[in-house]
Amino acid sequence: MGITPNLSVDIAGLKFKNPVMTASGTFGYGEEYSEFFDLNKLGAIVVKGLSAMPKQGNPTPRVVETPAGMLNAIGLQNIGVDAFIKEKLPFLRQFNTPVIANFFGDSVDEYVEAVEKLSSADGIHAIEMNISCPNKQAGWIIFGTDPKTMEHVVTAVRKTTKLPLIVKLSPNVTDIGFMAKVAENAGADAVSLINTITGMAVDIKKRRPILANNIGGLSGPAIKPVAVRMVWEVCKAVNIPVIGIGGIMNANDALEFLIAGARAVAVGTANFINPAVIVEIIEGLETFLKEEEFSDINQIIRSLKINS
Amino acid sequence: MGITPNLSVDIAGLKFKNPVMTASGTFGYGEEYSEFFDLNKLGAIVVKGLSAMPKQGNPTPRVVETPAGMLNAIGLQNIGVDAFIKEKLPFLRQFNTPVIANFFGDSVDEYVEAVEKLSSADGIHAIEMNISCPNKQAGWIIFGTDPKTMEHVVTAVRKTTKLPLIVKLSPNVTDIGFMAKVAENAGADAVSLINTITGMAVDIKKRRPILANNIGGLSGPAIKPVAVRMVWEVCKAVNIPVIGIGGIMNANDALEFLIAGARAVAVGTANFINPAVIVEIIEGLETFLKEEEFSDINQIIRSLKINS
Amino acid sequence: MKSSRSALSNKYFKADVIGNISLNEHVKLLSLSPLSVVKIPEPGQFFMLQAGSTYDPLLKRPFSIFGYEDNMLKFLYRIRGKGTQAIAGLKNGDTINLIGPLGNCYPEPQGDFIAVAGGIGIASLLPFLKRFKNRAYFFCGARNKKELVMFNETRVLSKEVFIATDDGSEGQKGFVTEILNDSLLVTRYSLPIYACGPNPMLKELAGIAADKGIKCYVSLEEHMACGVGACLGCVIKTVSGYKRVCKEGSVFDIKDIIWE
Amino acid sequence: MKSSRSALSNKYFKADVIGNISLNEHVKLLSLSPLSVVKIPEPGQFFMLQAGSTYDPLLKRPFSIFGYEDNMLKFLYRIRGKGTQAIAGLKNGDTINLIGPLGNCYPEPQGDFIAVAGGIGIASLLPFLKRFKNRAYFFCGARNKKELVMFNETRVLSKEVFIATDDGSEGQKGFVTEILNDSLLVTRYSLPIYACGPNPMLKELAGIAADKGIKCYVSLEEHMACGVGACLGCVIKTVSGYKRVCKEGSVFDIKDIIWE
Ligand SMILES: Cc1cc2nc3c(=O)[nH]c(=O)nc-3n(C[C@H](O)[C@H](O)[C@H](O)COP(=O)(O)OP(=O)(O)OC[C@H]3O[C@@H](n4cnc5c(N)ncnc54)[C@H](O)[C@@H]3O)c2cc1C
Ligand SMILES: Cc1cc2nc3c(=O)[nH]c(=O)nc-3n(C[C@H](O)[C@H](O)[C@H](O)COP(=O)(O)OP(=O)(O)OC[C@H]3O[C@@H](n4cnc5c(N)ncnc54)[C@H](O)[C@@H]3O)c2cc1C
Ligand SMILES: Cc1cc2nc3c(=O)[nH]c(=O)nc-3n(C[C@H](O)[C@H](O)[C@H](O)COP(=O)(O)O)c2cc1C
Ligand SMILES: Cc1cc2nc3c(=O)[nH]c(=O)nc-3n(C[C@H](O)[C@H](O)[C@H](O)COP(=O)(O)O)c2cc1C
Ligand code: FES
Ligand code: FES
Repeated sequence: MGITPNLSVDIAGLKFKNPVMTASGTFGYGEEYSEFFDLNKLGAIVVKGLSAMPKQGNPTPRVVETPAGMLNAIGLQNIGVDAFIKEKLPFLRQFNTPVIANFFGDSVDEYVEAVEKLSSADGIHAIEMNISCPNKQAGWIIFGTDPKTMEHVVTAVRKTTKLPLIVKLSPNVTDIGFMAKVAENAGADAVSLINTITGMAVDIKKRRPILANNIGGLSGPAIKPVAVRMVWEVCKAVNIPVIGIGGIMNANDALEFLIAGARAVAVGTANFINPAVIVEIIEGLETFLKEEEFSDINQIIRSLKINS
Repeated sequence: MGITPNLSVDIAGLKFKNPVMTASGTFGYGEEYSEFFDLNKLGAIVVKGLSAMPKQGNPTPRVVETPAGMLNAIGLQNIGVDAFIKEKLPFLRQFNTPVIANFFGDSVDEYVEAVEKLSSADGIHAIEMNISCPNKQAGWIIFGTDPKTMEHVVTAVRKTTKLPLIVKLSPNVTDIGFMAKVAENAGADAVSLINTITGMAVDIKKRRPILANNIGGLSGPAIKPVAVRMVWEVCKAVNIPVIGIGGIMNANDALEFLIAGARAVAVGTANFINPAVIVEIIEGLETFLKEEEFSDINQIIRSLKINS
Repeated sequence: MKSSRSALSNKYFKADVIGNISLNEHVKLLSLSPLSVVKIPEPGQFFMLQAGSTYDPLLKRPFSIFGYEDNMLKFLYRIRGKGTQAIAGLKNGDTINLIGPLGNCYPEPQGDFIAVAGGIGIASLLPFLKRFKNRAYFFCGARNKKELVMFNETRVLSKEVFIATDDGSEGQKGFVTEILNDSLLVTRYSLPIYACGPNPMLKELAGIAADKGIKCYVSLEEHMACGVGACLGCVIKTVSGYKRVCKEGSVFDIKDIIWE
Repeated sequence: MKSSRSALSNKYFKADVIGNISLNEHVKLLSLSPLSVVKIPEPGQFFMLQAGSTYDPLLKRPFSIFGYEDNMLKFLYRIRGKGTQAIAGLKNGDTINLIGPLGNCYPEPQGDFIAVAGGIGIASLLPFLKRFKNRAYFFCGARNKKELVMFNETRVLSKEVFIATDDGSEGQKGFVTEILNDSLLVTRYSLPIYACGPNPMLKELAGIAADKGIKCYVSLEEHMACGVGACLGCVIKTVSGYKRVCKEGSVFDIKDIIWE
């Protein structure tokens, strides 16, 4: 019981000191939370979604709380890859923590352009591809909800970069296991899931959607059961590592994902409620392993026994 | 302000005294809740899902609470259509409230068989078809998640009955508007949505899914934003009436659905927390209409103004 | 979740908290004063209690009626997860709503009987002992002395009290079913058994009852959503198929139960 | 959501409730005693306060620092929805966690100044009046006399107090911006304005400030998720693009704001 259990995991050739990362868009570019804890403690930092060009985002309201969750429609506001590399990456390079650049585009070309820029930068260890955004060249269909469109864009990105490529799956699909398989076949080194579930909240007095963007993405504890189920389905469908995301608020939640098959987890909305929650989760994992007498986190990953 | 506003709505040729019904599976066959309020007050009673033959259902645990929601895996336990007609329907006929028989099958034939029996019974005003169940004749694919399978079974049921046919859509799909359209084209008189979202909860000590069935359906306030969004999408896609379901706990929640386009709503999980919640919701709708100075509920149905 | 008056009835009602005291580290006693007329509960019945005032926790929680005198309802409960934590936080003057009385009740015993409580199972059995004063041989199991609650009350109400604790800090060391199994009350007098407690204890009892051919009624627990028989969430397997613990139970004849 | 010690810092900390008193039907004053050393807040800064102890409500709620003396933090708040309801339910001895101080602060005034508070906006401005005692002409708007809080305090701290209520039950009848617009302080002396209040009031002020060519700083409100600049949820439109209310604000030069 005295021995410190191993928390490190390998994903796509990278070693993470522990399996807990930040979820894109909930941790800025890391600076904001460095006041609250030592970013060296993180398994990885996944930064706010980047595009080739800066993006303004949506008008407000951009966020609204819902029961045990929140909707957001930030509209992917970001400073663009160039400014990120110049202004934010130097800060992140100080830490002994892998940096994962989340990125997106509204056309295949824009994805490729973003990746080209990211690939030549120093200090980016992996890239995470957000495909939950519309394709302006194909009637604004969401990349991540159509297998063909998704295959196309993942293939294009794969060709462009040697960086470990994580494809972040959308939950707004019929068969997420199949979508994961498509990503795997198109060259993804890992998949992460879930992104937010599309939702809406209505102001009944004004009889308008509360969010300026009408619809938004649901995150937080409310979606955890859906996320765990999807992670489990994806783990059965693919051979590449899976990063579990969705409503993780504490170590026990993280353990649900790990046991269901995730090699690592990312924590999003919980950061807003407790800016140092990730530190607590990492500590909690260690405590759990000790109490249950495991010496290595890899012993519990994918250890789920199915009821028959 | 003194005048009582009209709450009645028409769906598929039926008149409902108000737009609030029970959601299938959360109100038994009505008896249990008749101790708590006068069932005459209901817009309609939708009974627990029926199959041609009785069904045992799943082992326990069948329910588990999640943040602002619950997962259930009852396994569609029911007494079968025959016993329902003989033992339960006479009780329901006492009330001046339309009875909607929810039903399902695990093959097209079983759907048809159930509908044949239901169609000849006295006192059933409409039928609601649960398509969120697997097709044993097609690799256990869920009827409601595959357009072809769904079209086939809805068409078969449509041919079998003259009763108003409501198709209850599964939310576990990429494009629910499209699925609604398929149901409409196959002859549905109305659609209802959403059924539960598939989820999972893990017992981290036992490293097993908590539900004996491993996965279950998420319901309750947690899913409301997703349900409202889907109802809105479906209302844009079809011309038949839409019944909104998912996380409705009070009149304000019901109003979100009505404003988004639902002609009526059904209340599920909320019954468990407050056995007379539907009475409160009906009263709350009336109060809202008075306060906002509407004389008819139909004035607010589908009155959503979209932010541009 | 406030409720309008028109939604209330004699089985769904509001009550003011008039006491919520700790009996030990984990167990509290909640006293409620209903704001309207309530159906009188029978020993073995239960209520669904509101836990917290938001959607998390969402569902009501089932608790056996522990006391019902002078239009006051009492519940004895053990703090487990977030629902019981919310209830433990109730203060005098708070109002909650509840559903009940629900479920069946312990059948009336003919003559003397054995009552077996494991842990918080005492909550369900104490009103039964009270109803049939001085007719019970009461067997009580607990982890340790500290966890034994209602010690004096049961002594006054029973013919005799037998205690077993896991660590021997009170009564005999071991499981309550062990002392029961050896008791003359069972082996010689074949008194009927009424029991409430954790499942492993009840399973043991099922064996004893079958072995000795004596009647045994047990109050079962299952995860519940509605508490009124509507959701089919709380079933247990019996020789005649699944039965709802909240409706056909929670008290069952132990010989009907099929244990997993 | 309890927090382990290792997660705490001087900007994320726990505090004990040592007072939570009602000033009128809707407004309460919360006093907290932090359990560790806290960064000293400046007038205009805010904290994110835990609301309830479950996932519903989920997010923390932003509140301006109202008082910070003797290592005690005070917040003046209006009960609105479920978050403020949960906070209103806090009792002495309860512990909550909070993040802060956050955001920028009111820039230091040169000489005398005008302060304009609408409704609960007083919460943000009172510590500013205190810091620059006897230099403020304080304009205060409220629905009616009952809703006016901190009446005596502002009188002691300001050079002069002007009051407007919607119904005329105290001070002048009308909007506070109306009396301000006519005031010599604005028209003749062009004193800078510091304001906090509802958006319609601030929009009016924007017009007055532009008209009269005087400096005006306002503290803005937006729905917030993180409060620390990470989520980009709380932006407002400015002449130089979207700015985060929680980070670049909440205090802005009013001429930079683009009103919708
Ligand atoms: C008929 C009946 C009578 C009961 N009487 C009492 C009593 O008098 N005193 C007492 O202390 N306890 C009693 N229980 C058990 C009590 O209901 C649970 O301890 C309580 O629901 C736990 O809630 P929680 O949120 O604190 O725990 P959690 O474990 O967080 O609960 C999570 C979910 O599981 C359910 N759950 C957890 N444990 C149980 C359980 N043992 N039985 C049923 N559901 C459970 C909860 O209701 C909730 O939905 C009774 C249970 C039943 C079925
Ligand atoms: C920087 C700042 C300082 C503030 N200072 C104070 C103060 O000192 N005293 C005070 O009474 N109020 C203050 N407010 C407003 C206060 O935060 C809201 O009244 C409160 O969040 C409402 O929460 P609720 O759950 O009760 O209301 P609900 O309407 O139920 O809240 C739903 C959601 O909307 C958000 N929300 C609602 N109204 C506002 C609002 N006006 N501003 C921001 N978010 C809102 C909530 O945070 C929550 O996420 C301040 C707001 C900001 C941004
Ligand atoms: C405010 C906010 C902004 C987000 N921005 C992004 C983003 O830029 N790119 C992305 O891939 N996911 C984004 N997400 C999704 C999260 O990374 C995560 O997948 C989702 O929130 C579910 O996890 P959670 O429940 O822990 O928050 C965002 C989520 C939130 C709440
Ligand atoms: C315990 C339970 C049993 C259910 N059984 C059925 C069923 O038999 N047939 C069906 O179509 N839907 C069934 N549902 C789904 C509900 O009718 C409803 O669509 C869903 O719960 C969402 O609504 P809610 O959030 O208001 O509960 C069931 C839901 C629950 C919680
Ligand atoms: S709890 Fe719903 S049927 Fe028993
Ligand atoms: S609230 Fe998150 S950036 Fe301001």
